[in-house]
Order: sequence, then C-alpha cells, then structure tokens
Amino acid sequence: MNVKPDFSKNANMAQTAPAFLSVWDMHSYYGESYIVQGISFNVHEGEILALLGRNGAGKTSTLRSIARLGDPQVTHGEIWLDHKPLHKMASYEAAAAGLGLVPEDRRIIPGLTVEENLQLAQIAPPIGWSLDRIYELFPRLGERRKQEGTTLSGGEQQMLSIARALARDIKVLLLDEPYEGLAPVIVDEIEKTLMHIKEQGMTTIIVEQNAVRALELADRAVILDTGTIVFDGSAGEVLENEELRAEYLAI
Amino acid sequence: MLGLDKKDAVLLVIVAVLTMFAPFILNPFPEGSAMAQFNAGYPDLMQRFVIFGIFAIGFNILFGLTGYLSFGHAAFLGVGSYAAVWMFKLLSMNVIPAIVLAVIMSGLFALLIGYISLRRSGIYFSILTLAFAQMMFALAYSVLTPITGGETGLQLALDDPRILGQSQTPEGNIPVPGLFGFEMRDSAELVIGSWVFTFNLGYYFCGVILLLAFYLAIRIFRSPFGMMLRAIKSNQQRLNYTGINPKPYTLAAFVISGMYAGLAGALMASMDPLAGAERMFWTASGEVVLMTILGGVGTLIGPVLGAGAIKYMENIISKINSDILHSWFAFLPDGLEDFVVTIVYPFIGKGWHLTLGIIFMLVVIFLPGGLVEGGQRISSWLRNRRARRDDRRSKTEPAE
Amino acid sequence: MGILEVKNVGKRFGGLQALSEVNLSVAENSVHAIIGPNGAGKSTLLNCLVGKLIPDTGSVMFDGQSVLGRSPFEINQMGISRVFQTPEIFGDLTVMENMMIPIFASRDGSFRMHAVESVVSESEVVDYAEQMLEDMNMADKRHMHAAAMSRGDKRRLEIGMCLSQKPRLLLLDEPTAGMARADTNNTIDLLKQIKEDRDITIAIIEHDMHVVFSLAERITVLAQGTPLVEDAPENIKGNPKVREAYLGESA
Amino acid sequence: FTNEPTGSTVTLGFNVPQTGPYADEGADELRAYELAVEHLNGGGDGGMMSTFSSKALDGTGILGKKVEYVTGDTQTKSDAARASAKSMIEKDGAVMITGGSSSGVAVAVQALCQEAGVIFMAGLTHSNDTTGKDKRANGFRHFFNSYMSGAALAPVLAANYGTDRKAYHLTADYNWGYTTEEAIRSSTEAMGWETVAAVKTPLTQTDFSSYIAPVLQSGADTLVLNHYGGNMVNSLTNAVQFGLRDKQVNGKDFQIIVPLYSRLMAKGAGANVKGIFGSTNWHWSLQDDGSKAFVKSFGTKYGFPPSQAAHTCYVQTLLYADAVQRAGTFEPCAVVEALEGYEFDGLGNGKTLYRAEDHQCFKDVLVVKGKENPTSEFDLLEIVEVTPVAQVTYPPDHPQFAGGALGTCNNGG
Amino acid sequence: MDAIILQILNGLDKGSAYALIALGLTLIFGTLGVVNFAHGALFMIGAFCAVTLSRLIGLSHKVEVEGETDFLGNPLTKDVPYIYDWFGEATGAAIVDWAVPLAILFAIPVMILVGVVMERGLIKHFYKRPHADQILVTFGLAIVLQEVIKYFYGANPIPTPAPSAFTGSFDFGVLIGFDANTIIYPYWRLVYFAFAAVIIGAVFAFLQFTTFGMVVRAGMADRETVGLLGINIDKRFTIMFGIAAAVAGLAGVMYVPINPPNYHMGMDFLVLSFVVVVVGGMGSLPGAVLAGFLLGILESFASMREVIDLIPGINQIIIYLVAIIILLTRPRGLMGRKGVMED
Ligand SMILES: Nc1ncnc2c1ncn2[C@@H]1O[C@H](COP(=O)(O)OP(=O)(O)OP(=O)(O)O)[C@@H](O)[C@H]1O
Ligand SMILES: Nc1ncnc2c1ncn2[C@@H]1O[C@H](COP(=O)(O)OP(=O)(O)OP(=O)(O)O)[C@@H](O)[C@H]1O
Ligand SMILES: [Mg+2]
Ligand SMILES: [Mg+2]
Repeated sequence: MNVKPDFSKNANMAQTAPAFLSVWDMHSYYGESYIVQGISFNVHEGEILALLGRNGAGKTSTLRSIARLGDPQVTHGEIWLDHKPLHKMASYEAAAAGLGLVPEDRRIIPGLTVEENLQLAQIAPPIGWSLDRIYELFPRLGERRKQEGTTLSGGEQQMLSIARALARDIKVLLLDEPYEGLAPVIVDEIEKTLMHIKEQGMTTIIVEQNAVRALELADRAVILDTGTIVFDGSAGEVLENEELRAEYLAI
Repeated sequence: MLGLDKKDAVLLVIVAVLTMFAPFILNPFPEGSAMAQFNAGYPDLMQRFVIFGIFAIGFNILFGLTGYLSFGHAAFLGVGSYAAVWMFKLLSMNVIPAIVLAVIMSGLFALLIGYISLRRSGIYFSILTLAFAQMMFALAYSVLTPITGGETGLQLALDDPRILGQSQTPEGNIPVPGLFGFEMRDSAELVIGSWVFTFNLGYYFCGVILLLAFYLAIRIFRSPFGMMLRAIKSNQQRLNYTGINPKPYTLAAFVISGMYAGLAGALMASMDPLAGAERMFWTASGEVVLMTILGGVGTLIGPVLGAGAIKYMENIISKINSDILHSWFAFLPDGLEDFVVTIVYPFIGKGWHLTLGIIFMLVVIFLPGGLVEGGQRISSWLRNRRARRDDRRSKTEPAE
Repeated sequence: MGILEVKNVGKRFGGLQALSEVNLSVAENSVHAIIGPNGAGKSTLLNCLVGKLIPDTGSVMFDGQSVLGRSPFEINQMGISRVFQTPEIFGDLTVMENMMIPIFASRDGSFRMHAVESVVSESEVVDYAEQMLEDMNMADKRHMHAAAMSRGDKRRLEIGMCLSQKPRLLLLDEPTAGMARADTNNTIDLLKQIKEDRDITIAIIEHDMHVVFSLAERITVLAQGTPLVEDAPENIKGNPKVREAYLGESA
Repeated sequence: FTNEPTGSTVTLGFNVPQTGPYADEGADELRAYELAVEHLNGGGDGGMMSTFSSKALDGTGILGKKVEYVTGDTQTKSDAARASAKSMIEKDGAVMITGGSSSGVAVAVQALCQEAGVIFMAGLTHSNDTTGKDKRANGFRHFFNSYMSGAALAPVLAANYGTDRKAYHLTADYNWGYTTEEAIRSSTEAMGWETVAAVKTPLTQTDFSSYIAPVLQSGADTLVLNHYGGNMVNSLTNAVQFGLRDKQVNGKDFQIIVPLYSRLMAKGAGANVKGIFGSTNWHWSLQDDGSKAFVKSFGTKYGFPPSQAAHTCYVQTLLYADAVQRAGTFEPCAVVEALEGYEFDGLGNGKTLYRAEDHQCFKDVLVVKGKENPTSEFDLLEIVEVTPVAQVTYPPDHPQFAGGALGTCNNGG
Repeated sequence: MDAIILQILNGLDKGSAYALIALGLTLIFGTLGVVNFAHGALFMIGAFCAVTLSRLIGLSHKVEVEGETDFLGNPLTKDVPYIYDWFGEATGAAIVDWAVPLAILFAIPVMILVGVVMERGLIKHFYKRPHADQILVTFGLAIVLQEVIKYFYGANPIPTPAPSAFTGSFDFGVLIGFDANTIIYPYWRLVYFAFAAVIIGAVFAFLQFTTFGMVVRAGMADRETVGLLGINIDKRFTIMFGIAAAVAGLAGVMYVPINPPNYHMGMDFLVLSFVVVVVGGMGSLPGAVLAGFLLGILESFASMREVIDLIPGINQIIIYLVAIIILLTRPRGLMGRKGVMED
C-alpha cells in the first residue's frame, strides 16, 4: 500500500486566495535530532485547520516551531503571518504579531495566581478579551481567581491556558490538544467558543488526538507522520477516507 | 574485566596507565630547558593531583549523581587530616591506621552533618553544609586551638608519645610518615639524557589508592545504587511514589563522598604531616566544586581532570616570574621582548588567579560539559576525520 | 469489604471544601472508574490515597491497613502504584532505566545498599524490564532519554513503570489523555490483559468515555467533592444527573 | 644533603604571598630578594654588603656560585605555602627557603624545611611561637616578636600615658593574636596598667563596630588592637570613627595602641594612624649606615623606600649567604652552626645576635608613632624611640616561649 | 540596658550593610535564579568607583617644596590637586572632601553599565544552564574583576574617608537620657543606615507597585511561556540585572568610609550575602532584608564580652548557627517562595 504520493501534494499551495499563515519548507531540530522534516502548508483567514498524526509525529514540534520557541530550532524555511516574516522573529515578537499558542502541557506559571496568570497575558499589547469576559466563559476560573494557578485541577488548568491565549488580541490561535483532560461538557463549551471566535474571523490550528472531534470542527486537515506531511486536504476527505484514517489516525 | 563493561574497563586502564607513568608524562621537558618550568612531575605536585582527584571523585558521587551541591565538603577533608595527624602524634607514623581512622571519623561527621542537612534540598541544603563547614573552620582556627593547632595548624612535635613508634629518630628529628618501614618521601630517580624522572613512594601509594577509589566510583556509578542516585536528581517525587525512600540513598551518598574527602585529607597528612584549619574554609569547599564542574559534572574522569587543571595552575603558573619570562623571550629584539613580557606578565606569577578566572569562563562558555567535553569533541573530530578518510578510500575501491 | 475502603474523607484547601464525605469501596480485582467534572476532586482523592495529601477527616484503608500518615514510598510498598495526570518520569534517565527503577523498588524494597554490583548484571531485572518495554511497544526507544519523548510516549512509559511493579491496586489519573487513538486502544487492551492475567484492582480517572466504558465495572461519579452516584456503567450513561453535570449532549 | 648545589649556580626559594590580602607586602619582599640577589652576584651598589660587619661576601655569588632564585606564592595559607616550598625543594633544587608574611605560614614552612633538610630564613613573622614552641633547628628568624613589642612599647607608653591606665584589648582570635595580647598585657601590667577586658575577634571579621562600641562603657581609657593587616586597618578605622580618640575617660584622653605596625597597614588606615603608638622591626628613616645604604639602593631601583618586611627579607638573604660563605659549605648543619650565636652589625638594627638556643635575632626594637604631617605616602610613621636590645632580651625558657624543642639540625638526604 | 540599645544600633547598622548587599543579590539570585558569585565583585567595584572618583578629583600635579628633601635626598615634591587650581583652595578642598557622596552619582551609571554589559555579554547565555555552570562562570568573572582591580589599585586597603562633616560620632545615649559615653554612634553609620533604608524602599516600591516584579518572577519560572505572551523577558532581565548591580555598587560606595576598600572585599562578603539571602528565603525581597537585619543584630549581640565569656567562640559562629537553626525550623528560610531553587 502506498498512500503517501496521493496526499502529499500540497493541494492548497496552488490556491489563489492569499494564505493568512503560511509555512514553507520548514525544517527543525532538537539538538541533533531532525524532527520537522520540511513541511509546507497554508491556512486561510478564518479557517480552522486540524493538524493530526500519531504520538511523536511532530505536531507539537510544528506548533512550537511556528511560535518561534527556539526549541526545536528551525534551521530552514519560512513562516509568514499576514505578510509578516515570523521566521525572523523571536517568540515574543511573533506573539506581538498576533500568534497565540496554547501549549500541550498547559504551562501555567508557578507562583502566580489565576488572575496574575491572566494579567500577565495583558501586559504586552495587543490586549484581547477582558478578564470579565473570560470569567464569563469560564466561571470556574472566576471562582478560583486568587488560587495559585498550578494548584488548579487538570481541567481547570487547561481552561486557564486557553483563557490566557484569548486574553491577548491574537490573529492565529494554535491549540495543542486543548480538550485533553476536560470533561465532555466543557469540551462542548470550548467547541462552541471556537466556532464563535471563528465566526469573528479567528484563524485556528488545532492539534487533537480526538481526531473525529477535531475534524468535525475543522475546515481542513493536515496529517503528519515522522515529521513530514502525508495528507493535506479538506476535513471531510479524511472522514471519508477509511484507508487514511486507519493508517495514520487509527480510527 | 573486574566486573566492568568494556568502556569502563578501558577508562580504568587509561587512568591506571596515566597514574603509573605520570612521572614520565608530567615531565616532558628536559631539565634545564626553558620549558622545564612547565614540568609537573615532582612528587609533591603529583601527590596533590592524585589526592585532589580522590577528593573530587568523591564529591562527584554526591553532586554528580544526586545533584545535591554540598558547599562544605572541605570540612571532611579537614577532619580526615586532623584525625590522621593525631594518629601520627599518638600512635605511630604508619599511614595505615591514620588513614583508617580518618576515613571513619570523616564518615561519622558526614553522617551527622548529612543527616541534618539532607532535611532540605537545593540551595537550602547547600547553605546548611556551608554553615556547618564554616563553623568547623572558625572553631578550629580559634577556640579549638588546643586540638587543632589553630592558625599554625596541627603539627608533629619531638615530644609526641607515638606509643607504637618512636618519638624521635636517633638523629633527634621527628620521624616521617611511612608504610611498614618505608618512608613516604623515599624516591628513586631515573636520568635519561637530560631528563630526570622521579619515582616517589608516597606518590605511588596515593596513586594506587586513587585507582581503588576510581574503581569503586565506577562500580557505584554503574550499580543500582548509582542509578537510584541519578533518579533522585531527575525526579525525586516520582521515585518516592515508586516505592523508594530517597533519604537513605542520599545520606549514603553523602557519607561515601564524605569518606572520600576524609581519605584525601588523610593522604594529604600522610604526604605532609600537617593539618590546618584553612583546609575547611569555604574557599576550599568551593575549590572542589569548581574542580568537579571544570572537569565535567557527573562524568567519571572529569573531576580528576578538573583537580589536575586547578592544581597545575596553582603550582606551576604561579611560579613563573618576570625573570623567567625574560629568559624565554630573550631571543626577541629588546623592545619587542619587553613588550611581549609586559603583555604576558599580568597572567602569570602573581597574576595566576587572573588566568584561572579566565580559564573558568572560557571552559564553561565553550565547553558546557567541562574538560571532558573538550576531550570528547577532540576525539569525535578525530574519528570523523578518520571516517572521512576511510570513506574516501572506500569510494575509490571498486564496488562489487 | 473492598480492597480499598474510603470512609468519610474530607479535605479543605483554604476556603474550598475540595472533598467532603467521600465514601468509596473498591472491590478486589475490579476496575473502578471515577469520573466527574473538572475540579470535582478526583485527583485530590487520589492524592489522599497515595500519601501526597493527608485528608482532614475520614479514613482510608487498603487491604485492612490504614494508609493515612504513611509516606508515599511506604504506600507504594504496600502495593499501590499511581500514574499521574501530567507524566512524572525520570527525564534524565533512559527509557530502560526508567523501567528498571520500579522493578528494583518492588524487588528490593524502599532501600537497599547495592552499590557495587552493576545494573547490567541484574539479569532478572533487566530481562523483565525488556519484557515490559516490549509489552508497551517501546522497545525501540530503550536508549532514548525519557525527557526527549513525545508526551503520549511519556504517559505510556509511566503506565508501564507502574504495571511492572505488579501492584495490587493501580491508580490511573487520566492515563490515556493525549494518547493517540491507536495507543489508547492498545492501552485498553493491555489493561484488560493485565486484568485477566493477574490479581489486580484498578481505579481509573478518565474523561475519555470510550476508555471508561470499555474498562470499568463500576463507576463513581464525583461532583463538587462528593460522590453523586455509584453504579454500573450501563446505568451511569442514562443517568440524567450525570448527563447534566458531566457528560453533556455529546455522550 | 638535600639539593647540594653541584653546578655553577645555587638556587634560593623566595616564598612570598603574591595573591590574597598580603600580596602587596609579598611584592615588596620580593623586590628586596631580587635586590639581595643582585647584590650577592656583584650587581648594583652592593647595598648593605658594604656596611655589614662580616666581610665574607665578595659579590661573586655564594661560594663562587651565581645566585639564582625561584619564586612561589604562599597565598598566606599554610597548605599553599608548603606546596610552593615543596616544589622549590623537589623541582627546583632550592637549598634555602625564605619569605612569608604571617606566622602561620612561617611555622608551617619552617617545619617543612626541617623535615626536608633545607634552611628556612623566616620573613615577616611576629608570633612568639615561631621561635618559641614551634621553633626548629633549621629555621631562623630575624624579625622581632610579640614579647619584644611589649617590652619595647611598655616604657614608652608609661612615659607618655602614665602608669595608671585601664586597657581594653581586642585580640585577633588566633595564635599570633594570643601571643601578642599576652606580651602586651604582661609588660603593661608590670608597669601598673590594669587590663579591663580582652575580647577575641574572629579573623574573618571586617566590621569591628560591635566590638568597639562597648569599649567606652567598660571604663577603659586605652584600647589595644592586637590585630594585623586588614583586621588592624578596619578595627583602627572603626575605632576612630566611633570618636574614641576625642573622648575623655577617667579624666584622661582616650588612647589607642597598635602593637605591631607595618607601613602598608599604616597606609591602609590613612589618617587614622596619626599619633598612635606601635612598634616595628625597622623603618627606612633610620639613620645608621646600614639602613641608609639599603634605603638608597632600594629607593634607586624601585623609586620608593623599602618596608620593614623588605628589610627583614633582604637581611635574611645576606645573613644566609654570609653564613654559607663562612661555613664554606651549603650543608644545612654547617650553616646552622655558622648562624647560631652569631653576632653581627651594620644591617640596620645595630648590634645583633642570632641566639643559639632558639634562633631568634636580638636587636634594637623601634617604637613608632603615626606621623601628624606626612610629607609623602611613605612617610607615615615617625620613630619615637629605639629601644636597646638589652631591654627586649628574654631568657630562652621564658614562659611566653615555653614548650617545643629546637631539635637537631637536619641535612636531609 | 544601654549595652543592649548599643548593640541593637550596631546591629541595625551592620544589618543595613548585609541587607543592602543581600537585596542586590536576591534580585539576581532569588529572582532571576542565577547563582551569582560575582555579586561580591559588583559590591567591590562600587567601592572602587568611590576610590576612582576621589582619585580623579584629587588628580594633582607636583610642586617642589622649598628647602626639604625626600628619603633619597632629592628635593621634596608635594601634590597639589588641579581642582585647587580651578576652584580655589577652599572650594577645591570641599569637593575633595565630599568625594564619596559625589561618587554615588558617578557610580549609578557605571554600575548600571557594568550590570547590563555583564548580563548581555555573559549571564544571558546562562539562564538555562545548570546552576553549576553559573557558579563556574560567575566565579571566574569575579576572579577576573578582582584581579583587574588589584592590577590597578594593589592589594592593600585604600583609605577613603567620609566628608569631614560626617566623621566622628555623636552621643546617642545622652539624647535618650543615659550617661555620656554609654551609647555613641558614628555619623557616617547613621547616614549609611538612612541610605540603605531609602534604597531598600525604592527597590520595594518599584517591584511592588509595578508589574515589573511579577513579570520577572513569571519569567524566571517559565521564560518560554512568558515569551509566548508577547513579553520581551530578556529586556526585563537585563534591567533587573542593571538595578541589582546598581544596588550592589551603591552599597559598596557608601561602605567605603566604614572600612577602607580592598580588592577582595567582595569575596569577604560573598558567602555571608548568600547566607543572608537563603536564610531570608529564596525569591523574597523582604526576607532578604529581614534576614540581613536579624543576622546583623544577632552578630552584634554575640560579640558582647559577656556573651563570649559565657559561650566561648560564639562570635565566630553565630551567623552560621542561626542560619542552621532557621533553615531547619523553617523549610524555606524566613519567607522563601516555594519552588525557587529547591532542587
Ligand atoms: N526535547 C526534545 N529533544 C529531542 N527530541 C524530542 C524532544 N521533544 C520531542 N522530541 C521528539 O520529536 C518527535 C516529535 O515530537 P512531538 O512532541 O512534536 O510529537 P507530537 O506529534 O506532538 O506527539 P504527541 O501526540 O505524543 O504529543 C518525537 O519523536 C520526540 O521523541
Ligand atoms: N493545593 C490546592 N490549593 C487550593 N485548591 C486546590 C489545591 N489542589 C486542588 N485544589 C482545588 O480543588 C479542586 C479539586 O481539584 P482536583 O485536582 O482534585 O480536581 P479533578 O477532579 O482531578 O479535576 P480534573 O478532572 O480537572 O483533573 C479544584 O477546584 C482545585 O482547584
Ligand atoms: Mg504533542
Ligand atoms: Mg485531575
């Protein structure tokens, strides 16, 4: 079986509509180990892209590379966000340019309360949602605002991490497994929120193990395997393609 | 070999060869030549290399494996020295009982101090050990002068009892430390051309002990015990939930490394029967920390290299004076000679601290893993070069 | 009488009553799931079982012995192993070494001074660890630094480490969070397998209902620090209170 | 014997502090050694060689061998000093070690030289122990000691401050401090002074305010600072800061005394030393021929006058060379014999005796006072009195020097 | 009673030196998490700023003095500062006299520059490195800085007195109704105490009433995430380092009249300042200040004759003894924050 050639042609690269976020031939390394092995894809404004693949496929590494986190180190390639060259920026500059990452391990800052964690997100412009609005979406966080962030329950931390991204006025939201550890009701809530902000024009990349859920939400999907793109197409295509799902997503 | 895997066995053999042939290796320049200044193959310095190597190896068992940074380890060195000198004063000049008592005493001190200090971790632990060592230093220097000799240090005297030996030699001198009739300072010289090599009994005695200490360290590193110590450094919480009690492991490591320090202290006293309080001062504790980091934390051979490097600077670079500089550069035209000497002068002799500081900085900046990493880089560079050469050769050979 | 008897446990954090009057009985050789909304107190309850927290009130008996006041390593030596919500492994050690440590712990107890024999000569432990890695499908990663693994892999390693101890009670806090579907299914199979092979009791916290319903024999639903219902899986699904508090519409 | 010079040269080891707080003092010692070597080898103006009562030295080195030297850093630590001395003996073949700037180092290196069988000519060391309980047959001290300071100071103090003073001692908490306190106490108490209190201060202390503040309360009218180096600079500065010298107690002006002065310390303490009494081994303003000759040749070479440490080191080198010359051999025991009981003159402190019993030099001791109007940065002390040697001589078995034995000289192997 | 007040005063003063040094150190060590063995050197450089300025002000030319000769018999020369020529002898003398306070103005930019250069050039690369590497590099730097100072200024202490208006002491005892001469207190130490209070207050205010402190704390806990939130943490770390260096330097400038500075004065204070910071608790500014004063006062009491007579040697070990007791009874020092350098 040889599926790779069929899907790896970057169908949308040729599309005429200008890409909002575009990644072009990106290669990244953790020290000596070569992880992201030359990937290219585009995301259009207001689109939700699902980035899928098994454990260790390089999804997190891709998001971290885009967010300019320094580790993994991008050795080659270009990343453009709304005509701005992200690949020339440090992570805080990328963030100022409108990138928001919800990291997979949540990264609540130890020693800071819930509220301080949120305030921290509003120190550097551009400022997004107000704290009140955030507490409205996540009442749980409002109740716990004076509690140290790291003592929150796992799910509460996840909410805080998402809230922190929303507290900034971002153009592209990168979500690394946002549903992890959340109760199904909350997942529903967040899904609604994502749809809601999508309507307001937010561009989103979502990495999720619960592929079906992600695909239902997403417009398009990119599937990674060992650091290369093996599929790039519409979300519907993946849902329909048994073979593909079995091979890379085990669903 | 000896229950070691191949890599470790090779390392041990290398260390053994280096130790045994040190009198040659450290004396590469012929006597009387300008470069002879850099020879380090005289007994006292070779002994120091080895003794501080033992000290650093022991320290590394604690710091390199568990990550607990003791900033008061010199205290155990001091305890070992005092114990040994007291043995020389009271019992006999044989080094064996002195060493045994020193190791026991330093172990006991380490048990006590470690038991208390290990109730805290991280910087709090470091400061606790520092505080204990500083207290011991301060008391030894002043109030405890009757036991420690205070400022001048604990010395042998002609009227010491030495119940199993003699108080004085027939010539009316204080006897010197020895091993069943041999004196630690006994030396043989080998003259080859203008090279002079000195083989000193004390050095070889220390060298053998170093090998034993090194061998034991390898065994500890490779043992389940060593693995637990590394696990403590990595994630103490997980270890706890895995059913392991980290406390006794760290305490054991602390005591072992304290005993290594005591052993080093006893050897120092055996080579040179004097024990001074400044051996316990924080700078002495700091020195072993620096040795270990300079050589490479958590590596087997690193601490020994670090110890060697620092002691070399201290004893060789500090002795170069402007006269010697002028003699080196005498071949240059006068003006240039003076210029070169002026440039170099601040870094040698009384400026040896400056050179030491610069080396510290250069090593950490360019060799994050310490001197060991430097060695690894060189060897991997060599290997690559060889590989490339082989490559080229294999390419020219016709494939089948 | 269950192997684990939790009676009247209560725990306060400052102004927050995280647990109150929790009663729970886990039958020997059963799989008991604890589910509930985020912040319901599930992890807190687990922390009380393994000695990380000491409850303010109540008692926790394991196999007729109280675990309260014992340190975590003692509790582990009694036969309770725990997988954490965020992976806790020995990052600086290799995967193989990670696997060996728990095996040594269950063979040699909480402390043994074996400082001169070498690790590799402990063939019994080595073989068993190799075996476990095979079982966990990680044999090819054995020389990798654990910290360099992707997160799903770390979690699988942690589960493997706990299983290797052949505990009598295995506590799993969201074991499959962030795990690829395929591996999730593997893990379910593995747990089932283990369940069959030996006498083991499993208490599991999960938000992935697929996992919960494939494994659990009994389910306790915790909400706001107290058990809401305890029942067999089929009854839980239909329970309207549970649907409202936890499952949402999508279940 | 150890390191017998066989070639055309002989190597001496100059072991001085080159790093640490006494580095400047060490540097001055080294200058003196270099000057001495130059003179021994016939260079320069010959310095004190022409005023020295012994005429054995002729400017052709020692016993016709050219003098060479090696230097090392004691760091003012016993271990480092011994390591450095050992390397001079083992590696460089030095037949004599000299130098040092503290008693701890002197005692440690002296013991080492005894064991190794080389001669040790102590540099600056003032503790009684060096030629008291820690004396060694192979070691010799030209510098004066605590006892002598006390004996020289007491009469001057009595003359200036009267005989019913109440003294408060601050004492550095280590051997030198102990012997100095004891010496000053016993000699001042013998004159009728009362010792109100004696408080030990840690070596590592930098701020002495909490020790100085209670002095006035105690009813004392005199403060004795048994401190050296940085300790002395700081304690004196603090004492002046607290205004002690402006006070009146028991109807008398409050006074401060510093038993052992050195020029570098005086320089460090700045204006605070003005008018304060102390003792010193030698001072460049002495007008005897020997001192003048030395000051001239040192000053010409280096541009400033020598310190007492430089003087003692220079003299020790000449004395050693002379002893070898007279003995006709470098053999340590012969040198010891040549130095023991040797009387000489022309080296700056008048007629001097190297006493056989303890290898201590007996010579005049200077009582000095901080100068009120210094004309340069070297002109900080003025000589108040040259105490004649008779007044500072003590029997070898004096209690302050009890314990220990000289032993026999060691030629090594 | 008077003795106790006296020692409290002394302790406060000693404590203000400790607190000030520890404050600078805790900004770098407790807050930025860098084990900075070069902190003592910063203190020392501050002190030498004062020395340098007083030398600059005192820059002189030589004038021969009629009729006198120096030790070699050459005509004696006297140094006359240029400043006397420019401003006249009276004003000139006053400026020379006030060199140390003036040095504060000189030291602030110098120290900030030193701090910033040090951070940008060196420390920046070591935030993520193990503490061991930080120790080695900062220790190396400390040695280098010391040796450079030694090269230019020698090893001997250099007397640098306070303005004459502040030399001497006043009788505090009389003010509060005790006998004369029971409680005396030097003017300069009072100045030092006040100065320390001002600096400590200013640093506290800056960190308390701005978000700067929170951001830096967050940055230390997790640089990466703070970067993700659009904050240029590097810049803030640099500023923090500059402030810390300035605090250390000013502590040094003002300390000069108390004890003449020498090139190793930093090392003398180094260990003590680490002890103070850790006893105060890692990451806590108030803790460091509190510990500074506490240890200063206890040290003063331990140096009382009556106490030493009771427990010989107590003055030698008091600081360390107290440190041990505090660290054993309180897991993170007086007010340490959780998780800062605990592993
Ligand atoms: N710090 C690191 N150092 C070295 N290799 C790393 C590091 N982090 C991740 N890797 C490797 O990079 C590869 C991709 O990891 P990444 O975390 O991007 O995977 P992922 O697709 O996000 O997987 P998961 O679904 O498990 O989170 C993995 O093989 C992993 O082992
Ligand atoms: N140390 C603490 N201090 C204060 N509150 C705490 C602490 N630890 C937990 N909590 C609170 O207690 C509640 C229960 O937390 P717990 O972690 O047990 O929830 P959980 O049921 O595991 O949730 P999740 O499914 O999201 O992991 C949460 O609201 C949490 O914020
Ligand atoms: Mg991932
Ligand atoms: Mg939880």
